[in-house]
Amino acid sequence: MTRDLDLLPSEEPVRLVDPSGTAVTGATVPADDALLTAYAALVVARRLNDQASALVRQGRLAVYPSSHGQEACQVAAALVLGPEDWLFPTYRDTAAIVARGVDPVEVLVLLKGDWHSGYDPVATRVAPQATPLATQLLHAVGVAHAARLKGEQTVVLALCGDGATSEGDFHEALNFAAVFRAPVVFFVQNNEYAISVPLARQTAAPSIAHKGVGYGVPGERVDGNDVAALLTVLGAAVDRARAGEGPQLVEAHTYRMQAHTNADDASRYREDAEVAAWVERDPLTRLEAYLRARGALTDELATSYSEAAEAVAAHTRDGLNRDVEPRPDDLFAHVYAERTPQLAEQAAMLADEIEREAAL
Amino acid sequence: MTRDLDLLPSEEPVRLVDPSGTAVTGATVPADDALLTAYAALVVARRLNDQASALVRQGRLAVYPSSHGQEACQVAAALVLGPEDWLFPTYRDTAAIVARGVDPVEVLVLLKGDWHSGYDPVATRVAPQATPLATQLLHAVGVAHAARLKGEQTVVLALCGDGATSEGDFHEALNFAAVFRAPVVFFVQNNEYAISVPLARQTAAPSIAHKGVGYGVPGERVDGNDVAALLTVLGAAVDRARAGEGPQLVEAHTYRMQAHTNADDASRYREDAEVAAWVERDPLTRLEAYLRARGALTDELATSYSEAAEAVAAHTRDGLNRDVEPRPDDLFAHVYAERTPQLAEQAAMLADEIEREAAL
Amino acid sequence: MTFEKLTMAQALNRALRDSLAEDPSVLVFGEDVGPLGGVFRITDGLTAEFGDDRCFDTPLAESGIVGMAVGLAMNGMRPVVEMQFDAFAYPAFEQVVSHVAKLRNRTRGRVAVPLVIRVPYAGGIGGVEHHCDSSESYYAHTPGLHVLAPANAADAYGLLREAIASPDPVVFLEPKKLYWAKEEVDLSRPVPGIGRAAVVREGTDATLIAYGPSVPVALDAADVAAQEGRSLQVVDVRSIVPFDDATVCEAVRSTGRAVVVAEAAGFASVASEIAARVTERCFHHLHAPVRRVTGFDIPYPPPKLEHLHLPSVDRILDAVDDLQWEES
Amino acid sequence: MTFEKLTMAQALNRALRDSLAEDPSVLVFGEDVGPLGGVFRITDGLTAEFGDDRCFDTPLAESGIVGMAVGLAMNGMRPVVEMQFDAFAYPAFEQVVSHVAKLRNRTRGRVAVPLVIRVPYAGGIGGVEHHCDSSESYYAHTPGLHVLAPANAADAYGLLREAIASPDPVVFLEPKKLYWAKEEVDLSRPVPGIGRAAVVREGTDATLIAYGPSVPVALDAADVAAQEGRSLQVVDVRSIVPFDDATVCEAVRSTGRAVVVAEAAGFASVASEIAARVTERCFHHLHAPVRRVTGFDIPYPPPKLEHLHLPSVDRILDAVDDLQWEES
Ligand SMILES: Cc1ncc(C[n+]2csc(CCOP(=O)(O)OP(=O)(O)O)c2C)c(N)n1
Ligand SMILES: Cc1ncc(C[n+]2csc(CCOP(=O)(O)OP(=O)(O)O)c2C)c(N)n1
Ligand SMILES: [Mg+2]
Ligand SMILES: [Mg+2]
Repeated sequence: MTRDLDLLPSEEPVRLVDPSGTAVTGATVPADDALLTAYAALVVARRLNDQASALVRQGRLAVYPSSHGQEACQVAAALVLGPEDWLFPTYRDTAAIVARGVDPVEVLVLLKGDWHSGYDPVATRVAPQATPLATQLLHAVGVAHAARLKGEQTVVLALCGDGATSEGDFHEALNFAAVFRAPVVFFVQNNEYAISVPLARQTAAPSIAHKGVGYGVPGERVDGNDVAALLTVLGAAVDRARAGEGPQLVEAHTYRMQAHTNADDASRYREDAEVAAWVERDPLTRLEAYLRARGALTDELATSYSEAAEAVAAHTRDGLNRDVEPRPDDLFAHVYAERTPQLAEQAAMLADEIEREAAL
Repeated sequence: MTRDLDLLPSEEPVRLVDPSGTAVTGATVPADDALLTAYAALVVARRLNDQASALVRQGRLAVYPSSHGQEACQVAAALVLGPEDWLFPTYRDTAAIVARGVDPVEVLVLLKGDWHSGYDPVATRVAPQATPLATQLLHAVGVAHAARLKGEQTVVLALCGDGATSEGDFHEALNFAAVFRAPVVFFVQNNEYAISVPLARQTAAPSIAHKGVGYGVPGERVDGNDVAALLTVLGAAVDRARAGEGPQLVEAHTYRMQAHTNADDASRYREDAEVAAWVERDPLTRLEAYLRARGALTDELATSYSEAAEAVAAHTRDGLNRDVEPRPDDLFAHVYAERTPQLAEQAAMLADEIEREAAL
Repeated sequence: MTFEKLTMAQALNRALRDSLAEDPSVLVFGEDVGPLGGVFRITDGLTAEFGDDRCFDTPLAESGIVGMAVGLAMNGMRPVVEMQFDAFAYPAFEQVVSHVAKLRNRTRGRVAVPLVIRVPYAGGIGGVEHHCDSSESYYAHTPGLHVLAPANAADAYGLLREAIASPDPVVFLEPKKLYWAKEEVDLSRPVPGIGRAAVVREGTDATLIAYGPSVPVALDAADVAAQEGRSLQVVDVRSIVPFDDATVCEAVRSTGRAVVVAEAAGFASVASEIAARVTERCFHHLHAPVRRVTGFDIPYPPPKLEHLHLPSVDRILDAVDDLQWEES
Repeated sequence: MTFEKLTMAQALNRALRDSLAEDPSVLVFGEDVGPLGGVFRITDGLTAEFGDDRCFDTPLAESGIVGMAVGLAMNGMRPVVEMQFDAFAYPAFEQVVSHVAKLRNRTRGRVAVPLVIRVPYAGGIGGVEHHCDSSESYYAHTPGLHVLAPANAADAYGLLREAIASPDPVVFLEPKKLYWAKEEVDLSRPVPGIGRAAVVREGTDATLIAYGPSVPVALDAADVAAQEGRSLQVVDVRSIVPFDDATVCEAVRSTGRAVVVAEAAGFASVASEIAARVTERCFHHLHAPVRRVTGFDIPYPPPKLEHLHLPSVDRILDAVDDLQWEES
């Protein structure tokens, strides 16, 4: 009976680089090249989070759930995937989608309010950002199972938060994935809060990673602000899934540095001191320190990364500042492949209203 | 980090008396008195299962999901509870409800088709038999939490099957119970099948009891055909819950000896040989052998138990053979505390139809 | 033309088999649909014939079934899932409403959701609670779904084939009480498609509008009415969404009187919709308000009382009698 | 009489507070309703005042919230649960339909389910998808539930108090877009109870029938119509189930013309029901078919397009114009 123990997570979250930027004794840290790529993406992600938050203040975005502080998770989730793999993000994972290569202006269409989703999920292999919590995990299982049936080597990485693990769909998704050995990596960003609700009110489990064993799914936990550890643990999970060994559950311990969204007031439910303690574990400064100590990250490189991030921010700003003329007929065009007679009637009524309005 | 290991079940299901009726070496078997009470209840449960199945064949019951083979679970679930405790049964747990003291004629109202439920849940402290799988587990948590809020020592024992553990509500119920430390014992009768679907298609977990740790709930497994073990394990779980230490998950390994219901054809999905192997593990013969070997069960006692069981069967038969005149107004009487104008109108229409019909 | 005697259950089984054979992307799954062939045997023999990859049992979780189907559809498959009974589809409600119905629209048509959710539905079979719900109104009210309800074996076959081939999600409601009625059918003969109602009995005095399990009751009512000298037309709606306004309204205009018949509780139901839209469109042709004969606004009754709840021939004829004949 | 300026949000908060203070069996719980006070602050301050046993956060699972509420109600409590947004109540659909609505009936009245499910609902707030659904028709079609939708602060207070005290389960729909409108109200003055509609504006030419977020729009339309010389009566339905046929029909009979206004997609909706039942009951008083001004049969649109979808003053007046004035 070792089988169940194999499925339990390690006693402490996997960590390769400590908060001061020093490699943990005995750790096999990914190569500098890989970490530089990750670092560049981290800088973009952080800049994007700040930019998007600014755009909310400027009224160009309706709302933005920032992943500030969680950028290591965001970046790692994207970097461990190959081009044929699929990513299933939530509303909080804008930075992950951008790290996967999708245009932030398209990603932010949802939060700008022009349409429900802006990018092409099939072309980008990124599902629309999911709002109904945990529902997307089942879609991920379906996409993965389809790939298996077609004999493709696709792996699906599905994201959710700590709060979402309480939903029934989380349970059903892990169970279906395990029973069908679907190549899915379930990646939970445990940022300690679901809006205002702290983890202790969410679960009494020793950890979220402990939820795996109940499905026969190995659970692992990792320092969510250590991109080296994330790349290693998630990378291994992706490899394992690709090799046909089934799904895995990975829990990252991280922290939501800002309020749930700009509409939220975090002072109502948590202390500033708690937030401050996490500043020291920031994923960017940690990796920067590590790479600088190794001499891999030079000032020159750092500047070029910042410039690239600025370019992304500028592109995002420009895109979001452009008003897109809403097309009323869009309301009816995509409900079905062909519009029903009822929708045709309703569209005609609206067109007539608009025409009469214009004639005034 | 021993905490998670404490939550895992024992390596093998707890067994105190082996299939031949011999106490396992070193086992603390419950006292003979308690086991004689259990045995008497087992005899009633078996007889009731047979009687109900016969009533289906005779057209007096619409359907009957028999717990034949699972009687040890049924009986133990009832016997470990005190009068103020609550039982939350499913459609398969008629025998458990009867073992708790409810009149079988009232219990079988559902399957006879007179009404949706026949007994008084508040008076009997037995919830209506639940059909939508796993939904009742959440009600159990609510009842338990209410008791806690009122400062009562009530424990709630909630039953479900192996299949039901796949539903989202199972997940949510265990999680809510754990977070609120509600005094609920979740008792899963793993009878190897959900209708036709074998356990292997239901879950890839090492065992169902392994699902506990993911909620911080201790999981235990027990030989479901060993009433001595069941009384001990469930009894301990009830005591623990009553002491305020929170919920527990208990999985009993048992077997559904008959088809899902009389409407099912088990030959389509399982071999007779598989069923035959379980005959040897029958809960009644095992306990009988144990008690006879100890001299506790005499022929005289056995006869009196059989007679008592016959009396229950006869009472059940008589009750089920009585036709109850359906009362049309019942359709409208209990939808709300007071009927709405709409229902009053509809009831009047029906009454008028019936009157006109009668006048013909 | 090759007529054969088939039950609706057999016709549905044939539709699944033919679709599986024709299109390798079709998958059939759900609870007990594999070796058992489904509790109603609609999937009988499919796992044996097509293998466990094409027709398979899942863990027992309806949200899981529908949610996984969404993902399969996103990645090129055409899932056909079975909900074991009407009321056991409710755990999947969020997946149906928030994803199945909306994913195409959400993605501006980039992601289609060609899946079918088969729901054995409605009552009249002496089933206990949760086994007899008429849940069509929940789906019909949800934009993005097609909702079909066949009333005979030929339609069951033809509509299910079309539903599986459709690029849009379809909730396919199978009237349980009609599963076992044998009919002479020619499956090779096309039936009217999705979005088409059918006049299944001509008549001149009033129009009965029904679908699914209520169609045979309406036809029986028309038989009895004919003996009493009243000529009732019967329209089988077949496709609740999209709704065939043209056929239904033409029928009602031809008689000037209408009764909608449906098993579901009447309040805020498909029957309400039909009554409202027929009235909107045919107001000046109507001699009397459109009447509804529906289930009462109560939970589905236990077996011994269901006959009082279900639309009956007598109740339909009472409603027809109420259509203010004296005034015309 | 003590008038004060309150928003609907404040009135709801007051109702919860007063109910908690008055009856120790009242419990308030859900997602973020504790220290945060709910994302709309409806439960603001309640945990501080009454403690975490009386107003508390739960794990994030709506079926869990409603299912636990059922159990609490079975054991003597009066749970008031919050679904964070309309579309996030769907995971609880099975619990609502199969248990909340049916438990009293199932047990012949031995088990009551005195619970309230509060649902911030409907649109008009620039919310992204899943945050603006008008889900009332799903509940209204489900026998065993009461369904209320206040349109002003006084009704919000009075109806919520009554809902909490009611022995029956209530789905309490709170129009999000009206949360922040300030009104002069006297909370000590009783409002019409559950099951009662209200004529909120007198008028003689036609009747607008609306509820929840559509009531202010209907009132605005009546204002504009008045300037154009047409006198529109406005009925606020308030209680969708039970429905106040008497008040609504008396109103419609008085004008002979009616338009139903509701945000939800029109097909098989509460608006369909109102149109159908008003027609059944007032047919010979009607000069024109009852018109419906509803949301289109589409998923709720993104913020930039929602204004085109929602019933507007102009669309209501167009419908009124259509009521065949020339013929009367
Ligand atoms: C089914 C459902 N219920 C409620 C919500 C409202 N809601 C949006 S985000 C959120 C908190 C989610 O917390 P978590 O899963 O930890 O993710 P995080 O926001 O922290 O990234 C809630 C309750 C929702 N989107 N979906
Ligand atoms: C939500 C829901 N889905 C489906 C069903 C139909 N159904 C009734 S019993 C059953 C199998 C249950 O298996 P299990 O939980 O193992 O209990 P057992 O019948 O073996 O005692 C199924 C699928 C149901 N009752 N409820
Ligand atoms: Mg979180
Ligand atoms: Mg079982």
